[in-house]
Amino acid sequence: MTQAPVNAIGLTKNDYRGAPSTLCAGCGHDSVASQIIAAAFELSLQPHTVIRMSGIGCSSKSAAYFLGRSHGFNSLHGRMPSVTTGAHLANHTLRPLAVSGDGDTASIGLGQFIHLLRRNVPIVYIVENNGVYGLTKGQFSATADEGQELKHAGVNHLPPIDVCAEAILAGCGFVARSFAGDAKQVRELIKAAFNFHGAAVIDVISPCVTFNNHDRSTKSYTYGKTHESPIHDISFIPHYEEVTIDYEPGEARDVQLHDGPVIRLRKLHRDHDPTDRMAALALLEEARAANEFVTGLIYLNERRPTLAETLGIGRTPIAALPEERLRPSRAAFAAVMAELAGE
Amino acid sequence: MTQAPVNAIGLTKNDYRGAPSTLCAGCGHDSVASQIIAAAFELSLQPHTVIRMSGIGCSSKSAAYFLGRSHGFNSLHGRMPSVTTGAHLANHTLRPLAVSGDGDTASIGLGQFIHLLRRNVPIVYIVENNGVYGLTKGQFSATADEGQELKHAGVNHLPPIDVCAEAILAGCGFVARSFAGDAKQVRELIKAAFNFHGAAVIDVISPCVTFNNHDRSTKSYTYGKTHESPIHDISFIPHYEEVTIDYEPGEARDVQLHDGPVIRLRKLHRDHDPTDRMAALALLEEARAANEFVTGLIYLNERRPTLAETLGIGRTPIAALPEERLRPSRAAFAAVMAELAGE
Amino acid sequence: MQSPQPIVNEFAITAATVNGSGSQTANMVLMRAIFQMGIPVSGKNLFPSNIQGEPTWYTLRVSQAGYTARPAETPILVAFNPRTANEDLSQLPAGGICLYPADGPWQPQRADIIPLALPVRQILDQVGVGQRLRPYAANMVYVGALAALLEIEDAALVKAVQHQFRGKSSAVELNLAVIRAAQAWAANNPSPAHHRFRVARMQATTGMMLIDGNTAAAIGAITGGVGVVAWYPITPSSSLIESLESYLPRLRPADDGATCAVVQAEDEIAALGIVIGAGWAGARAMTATSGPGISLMTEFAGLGFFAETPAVIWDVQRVGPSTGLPTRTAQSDLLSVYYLGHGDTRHVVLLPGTMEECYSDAQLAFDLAEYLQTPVFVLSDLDLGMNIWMSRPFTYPEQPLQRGKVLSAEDLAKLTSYARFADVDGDGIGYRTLPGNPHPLAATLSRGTGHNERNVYSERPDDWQRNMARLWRKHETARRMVPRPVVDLHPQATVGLIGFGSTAPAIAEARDLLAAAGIATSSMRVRALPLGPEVTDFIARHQYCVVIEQNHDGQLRQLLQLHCPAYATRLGSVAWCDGLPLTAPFVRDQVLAVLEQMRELALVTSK
Amino acid sequence: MQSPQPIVNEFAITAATVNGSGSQTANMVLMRAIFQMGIPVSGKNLFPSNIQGEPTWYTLRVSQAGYTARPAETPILVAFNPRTANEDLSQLPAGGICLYPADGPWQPQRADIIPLALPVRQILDQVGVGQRLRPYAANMVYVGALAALLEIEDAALVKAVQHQFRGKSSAVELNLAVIRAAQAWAANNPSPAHHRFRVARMQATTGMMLIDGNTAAAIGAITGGVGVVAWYPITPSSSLIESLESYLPRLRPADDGATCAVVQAEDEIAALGIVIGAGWAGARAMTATSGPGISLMTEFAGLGFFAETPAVIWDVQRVGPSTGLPTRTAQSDLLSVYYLGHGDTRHVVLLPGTMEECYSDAQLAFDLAEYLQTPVFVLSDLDLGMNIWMSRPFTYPEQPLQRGKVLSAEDLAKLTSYARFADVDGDGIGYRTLPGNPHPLAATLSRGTGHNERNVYSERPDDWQRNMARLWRKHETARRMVPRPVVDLHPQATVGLIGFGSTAPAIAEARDLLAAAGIATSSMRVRALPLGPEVTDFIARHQYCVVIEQNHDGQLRQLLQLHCPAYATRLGSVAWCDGLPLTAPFVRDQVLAVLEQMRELALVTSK
Ligand SMILES: Cc1ncc(C[n+]2csc(CCOP(=O)(O)OP(=O)(O)O)c2C)c(N)n1
Ligand SMILES: Cc1ncc(C[n+]2csc(CCOP(=O)(O)OP(=O)(O)O)c2C)c(N)n1
Ligand code: SF4
Ligand code: SF4
Ligand SMILES: [Mg+2]
Ligand SMILES: [Mg+2]
Repeated sequence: MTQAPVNAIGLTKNDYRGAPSTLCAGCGHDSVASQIIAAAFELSLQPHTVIRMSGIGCSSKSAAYFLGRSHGFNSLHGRMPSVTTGAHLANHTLRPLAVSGDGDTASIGLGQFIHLLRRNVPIVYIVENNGVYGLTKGQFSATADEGQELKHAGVNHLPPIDVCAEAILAGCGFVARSFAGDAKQVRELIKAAFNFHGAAVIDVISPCVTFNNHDRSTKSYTYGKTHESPIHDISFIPHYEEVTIDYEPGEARDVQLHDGPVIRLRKLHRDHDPTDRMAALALLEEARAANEFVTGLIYLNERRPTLAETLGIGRTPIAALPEERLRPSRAAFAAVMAELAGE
Repeated sequence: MTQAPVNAIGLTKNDYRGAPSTLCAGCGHDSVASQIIAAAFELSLQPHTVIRMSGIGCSSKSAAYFLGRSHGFNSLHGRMPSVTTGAHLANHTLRPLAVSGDGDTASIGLGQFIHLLRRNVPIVYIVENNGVYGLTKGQFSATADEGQELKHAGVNHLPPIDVCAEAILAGCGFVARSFAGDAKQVRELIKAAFNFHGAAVIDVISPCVTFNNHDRSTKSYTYGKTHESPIHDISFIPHYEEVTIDYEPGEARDVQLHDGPVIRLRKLHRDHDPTDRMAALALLEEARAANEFVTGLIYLNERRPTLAETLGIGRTPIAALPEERLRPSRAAFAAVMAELAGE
Repeated sequence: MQSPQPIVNEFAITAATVNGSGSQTANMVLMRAIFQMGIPVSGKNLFPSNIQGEPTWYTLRVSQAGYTARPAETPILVAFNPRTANEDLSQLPAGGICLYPADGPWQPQRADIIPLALPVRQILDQVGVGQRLRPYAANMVYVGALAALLEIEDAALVKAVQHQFRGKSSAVELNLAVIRAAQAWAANNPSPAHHRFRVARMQATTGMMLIDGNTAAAIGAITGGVGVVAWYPITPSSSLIESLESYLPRLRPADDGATCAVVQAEDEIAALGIVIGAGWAGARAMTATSGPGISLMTEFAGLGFFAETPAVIWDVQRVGPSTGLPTRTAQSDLLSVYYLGHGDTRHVVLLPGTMEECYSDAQLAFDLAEYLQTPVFVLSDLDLGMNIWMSRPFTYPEQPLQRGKVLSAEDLAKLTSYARFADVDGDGIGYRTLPGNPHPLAATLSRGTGHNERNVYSERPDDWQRNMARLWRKHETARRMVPRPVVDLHPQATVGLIGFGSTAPAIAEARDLLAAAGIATSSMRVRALPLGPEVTDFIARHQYCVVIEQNHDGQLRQLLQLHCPAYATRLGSVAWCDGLPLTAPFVRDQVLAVLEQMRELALVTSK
Repeated sequence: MQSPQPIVNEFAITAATVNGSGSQTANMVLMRAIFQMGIPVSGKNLFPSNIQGEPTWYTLRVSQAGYTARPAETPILVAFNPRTANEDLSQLPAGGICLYPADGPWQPQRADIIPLALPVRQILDQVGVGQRLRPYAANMVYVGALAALLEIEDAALVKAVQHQFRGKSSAVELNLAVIRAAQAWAANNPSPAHHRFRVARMQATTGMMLIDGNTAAAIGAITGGVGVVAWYPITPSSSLIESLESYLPRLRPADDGATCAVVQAEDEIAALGIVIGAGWAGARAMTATSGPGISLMTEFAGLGFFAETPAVIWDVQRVGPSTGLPTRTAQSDLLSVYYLGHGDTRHVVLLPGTMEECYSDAQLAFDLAEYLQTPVFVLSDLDLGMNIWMSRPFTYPEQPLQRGKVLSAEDLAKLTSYARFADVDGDGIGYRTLPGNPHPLAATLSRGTGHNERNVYSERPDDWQRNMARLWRKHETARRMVPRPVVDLHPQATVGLIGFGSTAPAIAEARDLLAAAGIATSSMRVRALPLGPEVTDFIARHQYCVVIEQNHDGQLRQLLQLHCPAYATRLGSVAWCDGLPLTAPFVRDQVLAVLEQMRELALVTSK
C-alpha cells in the first residue's frame, strides 16, 4: 500500500476534505470544492487558520464538503458577508474562505457583497455562479443573461449583474473570473487569492446540471468549454525565491504579492494590464457587449488596508485578549466616575 | 395685484408646492425641492399623474415639501425602490418622482436601488447626496469620500460608492450628476428625466449645512461652487418642433427622446458622448481618480423597455381593471375544475 | 404465518426511494389509480432539502373510512433505496410486505415480514426501456407489482397514467408498458404477498378531485382578482406562485395585455415592498413565502399595518427557527405572524385547513385586506400546500369582489372635506383615495410616521393615541369579519379538542379513537385571528380543552389563554413538532396524557 | 392674588424653545446648578424628529422628596418659542410664572398668571455677544433670570457652566457673563415672579452624578469587555454607540492596538450579522438599535438563537409601529423582542430601569450571552437612554468576566469525544470551541439548519425534536439566571402594581398618591424575561394586580397572564403610550379606575 502524499505541514489531501457531497452528480460546485481542497493542500494551509463561510443555496451547502477540519458558518441567505466581517473583527488571524451562489450574492445579497468589499475584509470569496437558483429548483438569479430561457421560469428579460464589475467598483483589489470546467485556473486563482492581502473575489461559472445546463445557456458546460477565453495562463508561485524567469519579455508578467509570493500571468490572446482599474472595467464591458466568456485575473491592486488594519486592531485577536485588556483599569474607571460626578 | 403666471394646464407654481419645509435653513434639499417644483410647473405636469416617493431621511422627508397635490408614499429607510416598483405595476400610467438620500440609497438601500434600475421602472430618482446621515445627526454615509473628516464621526476610511457608476452598471439609461447650487442644471435635468422613457437617476450633491458643510468637505457649498465642472450646458426642449439649431457644428448636440422632446447638450470643456456606456464609466472613473466634480448628463440610452412593458401590461392600469378582467370567465374556470377532477 | 382474510381499502404504502429519480411520478400514478376506483386516498411526501440523490419517502394511505391523516403504521414497504432500507424495514410491522429490487445490493433480513423481490432490470429489458429513462421507469415497476397485489383496475391505471403524463403519448405508452409488464410478472409469480391487502371499487370519490393547497390557493388568488404578485423563491411556498403563473394564461388570458404582473423580487423585503406599493396604488397584490421570508418582511408588515395599505401574504410554513428544515411541515409561525412588527403591531391572519379553504381564503384575504386596509396573512403549511389532497371541486364565486372604502373623484366632488383617517363609520376604517385620482382633495402622502386624521405628520401625543385607538377599533372590526371557527359539538362531551390548519384530519381521526376509548369529545378548528366570541363559547362549554398544534411552544394555546383569561387553566396543550404531520394514535395518546394531568391538577387544587 | 410663602425645592420648569438653538445646553446648566446645591432633579427632553427649527420642550423637575417622574404640571414656563407659546401658556396652571423675551413677537394674554418679560436683546448687547453666538446665548438669559428668581447659588452656577463647556474657557466666560447679566437685571427689577419658588441647599445629591442611560450602558459595555460593536444609526440608540466610541480611548487605551472594533454597518441586518459572526468567533459583540432596526434583525435573531451564538442587542425603544415617532419614548417592543423570529424562537431579555441597571445589565448581558450561547436583548427606551438621571456612581465589577463553556485545545486533548450540542450538564447548554482552535476535534460547521448533537446537518424528526427540547431546557436555565424582580411588599396591601423599565419613578410616586388616597400597594418591577417564580409569588400574594406599561397592547400583562394562567384574571392593565413618560397622577387615576372595574367584575362573578 502506497502512502498518500503529504504537504509541507504533513497533511494529506484527505485532511482537507469535508463530508460527502449531497449535490447532484456533475454539479459544477463539486468541481470547485475539489479545487478548494487541492489549493488548500498545495498551500499547506493549517486547517484551523481558515474559516469556511457561506450563505444558503446548493453552493453554500457545499461549505460542508471541504475543509472539514476548519471551523465554519453556513449562515443566512445573502448575509454571509456580514457574518464574515464580524468573524474577521473578532479574530483577524483567521482567513475566511467563502462560497456563495449567484442568488446568494447578486440577488438578495448584493448590498452586503458590495459593502463587504468596501470594507476590505480579507476574504477569499468564491461565487459559484450558475445563473439560477439551484436549491429552490430553477428560478432565474440576477446573473442570468438577458434573453436566457429556462424550462419553468420562461425567458429572462433583465440585464445580468456582473459580480466582477461590481467588485471592482466597490474597491475590491483582487477580481477574477473562471470556469468550473477549468480546474487548473480555478485552483491557481484560489491559491493566489489566499495570498492576496485583502478581499479577493473569484466569480466561477459553475454549471447547474439539473436546471441550467442546456446548450444555449451561457452557464452550461458546453458553452463554457467551447467559449472560455482565458486572458492569460495563470500560475501561482509560493515564494519569490523560487521564481525563475522562463519567458520572453512581453510574453508574461509576474506580479509580486506583499508577502513574497508571485502571480505569473502568461499572455494568451490579448493584452490586459490587471493593475489598471479602468482597463479591467473596460475588459468586462467589452466582453459583455461581445458576448465573450473571458476568464482570468481581471483586476489586481494590493494597496488598501484590511478592515482590521483600518480599525487599528493589534496583533492579538480581540477574541483572545486577556481580561486586563478587555476591561478598563480601576484608575481609568475611577477617573471617569469622578468626572461624571462633577468633581 | 398681479396674478401669478399659469402654465399650459392653468396651474400656478404654487399649485406644485407642498407643506412648508422643516429642514434646516439653507439645506441643499430645499433647493432641490424648489427645482422639482419649477420643473413640474414648467412641464405643466398634471399633479395627479405623478406620485412622489421617498424613503427615510431629511431628503426623504422633503417629499412632503413639494407637489402637495400629488399622491405620495414616504416609506421605509432604503426601501422606496420596491414600493415604487409595486406602484408602477399597479398603475403604470403614473410617473414616480422619487427623492432619496445617500444613506437611503447607497447604504441600506443599495441592493434595492440596483435591482430597481435593472427592472427599468420608469422613475425619476433623485439622490440628494450630502455624504452624511442628516436626520440621525451626522454619521458617514456610503458616499462619503475617503479621508473625509466629520466632527463627531471622525475620519472615513472607506471608498465612496458612486451611485452614477452603479446606475450605469445596473442598466439605467439616464444617469446624471448635478449640484444643488446649480439650480438651472438641476431643473433641466429633472425636466429631461421626466421625459425619459425608463428609469432616470440624478445624483445631486446637496450640502448638509448642519453636519457636512465645512470647506474641506467635497459635499459642501464652497467645494461645489468652486469645483463644479459641468461637461455641457444642458437644456430641455419640450417639443421637437420648437427646436432651432442655434449652434455651430461640434459645439453642441441634440438628443431626441422617444416622445419628441429634445435634450440639447452644449459642449463646455470636454468631449463626452453620453450615449457611450464605456465612455460614461470612464468619465466617472477619471473624475474619481482626479478628484474632479463633474456634472451633467453622464449617460443616456433609451433602448430598454420599462418593467410594465416587459411584463406585457396593457393600456388600462391593473388597478383600474374591471371585475370581468380580474376574474376568470365561468367557462375557463369550469374547464380547469374539470381537468383537475380528471375528466 | 397463516393466510388471513385480505384487508380491503384500509391500509397504507410507504415508498422509500431516492429523490430526483422520478419516484414522485410513480407514487402519483398509484394514488390516482386508487382514487379513480372511488376509494379515499391521501399522500404524504417526505423529501429532503436537496435536489437529487438523497432519501425520500412517500406514504400513500388508502382508507374507506375516509381518514386522511398520516398513518402511524404502513404495512407495505417499497424499499427502493438501499441506503435507508434497513431502517425503513425496521419500521415495517410484523406481517408487512416488503417490495425491493431483486437486482439491487440489498435484501430484507427479517423473518416476520413478507419479502417480494422485483426483477426490475429484467422487466425494463423486456419492455425495452432506453438507457436514459431507466432510472425513472424503474419506479413504475413497483407500481405494476402493487397493481397486481392490490388488484387495481386496469382502466383506473390507464386514466392515472394518462393524467400524469398529460399530452405526452410516448411517455404514457412507455410507463404503461412497464406497469403492465410488472403486473404480469407479479400475477405469474404468486407469493404470500398476494391477497393480503386489496382495493375494491367504491363511490366515495365521485366528483372529487386531487389537488395540493398551493395550487388551490393559486386558483383562488386568480379567481379573487389578484393583479400584482411579487415573490422570492422559498420552499414550500414557491409552487404556490409557480402554479399561479402556470394557470394565469388559461384563466385570465392576456388578450388586451396582462391582467396580473408577476415579479420575482431580489428578496422578501422587496417582495413585500412591491406588494405594499401595489396595494397602495390600488391593485390586489400578494406574495407567498415561508418562515425566513416572514422574518425579513417584519419591517414592511409594520408599515402596511400603520400606513394602512392592503396586502396579502401567504406563509406556507416549514419547520423553524431559522433556516430549520425547509422541506418539513410545521405550524410554528402563528405567534410571530400575528405580532409581526415592533411597537404594538397586530395582524389579521387566516388559517385554512382544507383545499376548499385554501381556495376561498385566497379570495377572502383580498376582500379583507382591501376592506380593512391592512396586510392580511394566510397561514398554510407544507403539508397542506405541497401534499395532494382530495377535494370537492371549487365553486365559482357568487359575490363580486369587495373592494372596500375607496373614494373616486366623483365621490370627492360630493364632499366638502375629506380626511384620510377620519373614522366616519365607527369601524376604525377611513376612506382611501387611489393615486391617480384627479380631484384636488384626493392627494395624500402615505407614511409610517405618526400622523393625524388628515394623514399629516404629527408628533402630538393626542394624535398618536387617537390613531392607535382607531387601529384597535379596526382590529375589532376584523374580529367580526373573519371566518368563524368550525365547531363540532358532541352533546355529552366535557372535553373539547382545539386545533387549526392541516392537523384537522389527525384530530378528527383521534376523536374516533378517543370515542372508542370511551371519551366523547367536541372539536373546534380555529379559522382566523383575531379570535372571536365563538371561541370563548366553545371553551366555556367544555371542562377540559386540549389545544393540538404542530409547534413547540403551544402558540395557539397561548393566544387562546390571552383571549379568554378566565378559562386560561382549562386549556391543555399538545404541542409537537418534528416535521412530520401528526398521526391520530399519537394525538389520542397525547390527549389522554394531558387529560390525566389536568384531572390530577384539578383534584389537587380542589382539595 | 396675594403673595403666598415661596414654594421650596418642589416645583418644575418647562422651557419651550426651538430645537437646534442650543437651548438644551441652557437647560443642562440650570439642572446641573440645582443638582450642585444638593437638590434632587430630573429632566425630560421632548424634541422633534428634525434637526433645527422645530418646537422643543424641556421639563426640569426639582423635588426634595426625590420624585423623578415627569411632573403632571409645571408652574414655571419659559416661553421662548413664539410658534407654540399660546398652547404652552394654556398648559400653565393659574398662578404660574411665564418668562418670555421682551423683544419677541409674542406676549402672554392671561390674567391669572405672572408674566415676566426678559430683555434678551438688551442683555446680549450689554455683554457684547457677537452675531454668530447670539441665538445660542439668548437661552442663557432665561437661565440667569431663573437663577435670580429661584436664588440659585453662584458657585453652583459656575460649576454647572464649567462642566457644560468643559475645556472651553471662552465659552464658559461668555455664558457666565450672560447669565450674570440676566441675573443682575432680574434682581434689579423686582416682580411678583420673585419669591414664589426657590431652591434651598440640601445634601440629597452628595456623591451622586447626572448621566443618561445610553452613556451608562456604554460605560457598562466597555467595562464588560465588549470587543466588537456593529451598529446602524437610529434615534434614540445612536448616542449609546457614540458615547461608547468617545469613552473607549480613555477607558481602554489602544496602546497595543484597539481592543474594541466599532463598525458602522450598512444597515441593521448587517449590524446583527457582524455581531453574530464576532460572537461566534469568540468576541463579546453588541449592537444597539430601536424598533425599525429590531424588525430588520428578525432573521438574524432567529439564527443566533438556533445556531447558538452569543450576541447582545440593545433596543432603545421609541414609539412604533413602523417609523412611528422616532423621538418619543415607549415600551412597546417587549412582545416582538421576546418572540423575535419565526418558528418557535424565544429570547432572553433584560429590562433595566435605572442608570445603575443600564450599566450593570450592559455587562451582565455579555455574561449571559456567552454562558447561554444565545442572543440577549436589553430593552431600554428613549426616556432612560437619552434623558439625564441622577445616579450613584457605578462600581467597578468585582467578578471576572464569565466567558461560559468554551473548550480550548488543551481541554479537548483530555476528552475522547466531543459533540458541540451534547447536554453534558443537563442545563441545555453545550460546550463551544472557538474558530482557530487547532485541535482536530474542534472544528464544526455552525448552521441555522436542522442538526444533531454533533452539529451535523440532519432532517431526522427525532434529532429536531431533541434539539428543540434542549433549547427549551436552556430557556429554563436562563429563567434561573436572569435578575430577579425588584419587589417592595407592603404588609397590608391587597393591590400590587407591576411594571418594568423607565416607568419606575411614576409608579413609585403613584404609590404614595394611592397611599394618600387610602390604598396600600406593593410593587414589583420585572427585570427580565423569561419570567421566574418570584413573579408568580408576587401575583399570588395580591388580590388585584395592575400592570402599568407604556405601550398600547398591554404587552407585559400578556406575558404575565401566560406565565401564571391561574391568576390571569387578577391582572388588570394600565397600558398607555402617547410618547410622553407617564406621570404619577395619571398612574394613580388609571389604577383607581382599573381597580374599580376589577372589583365590579369580581362582585358580578361572585354573585
Ligand atoms: C431568506 C431566504 N429566502 C429564501 C430562501 C430560499 N432559498 C434557498 S437557496 C435559494 C437560492 C439559491 O440560489 P444560489 O445562491 O444561486 O445558489 P445555488 O443553489 O444556485 O447554488 C433560495 C432562494 C432562504 N433560504 N432564505
Ligand atoms: C430601518 C431604519 N434604520 C435606521 C433609521 C434611522 N435613520 C433615519 S434617517 C437615516 C439616515 C438618513 O441619511 P440619508 O439617506 O443620507 O438622508 P439625509 O438625512 O442625509 O438627507 C437613518 C439611519 C430608520 N429610520 N430606519
Ligand atoms: S440543483 Fe444545480 S446547483 Fe444544485 S446541486 Fe444540483 S446541479 Fe448543483
Ligand atoms: S441636518 Fe443636514 S440634511 Fe438634514 S435638514 Fe439639516 S442641513 Fe439638511
Ligand atoms: Mg445559483
Ligand atoms: Mg445624506
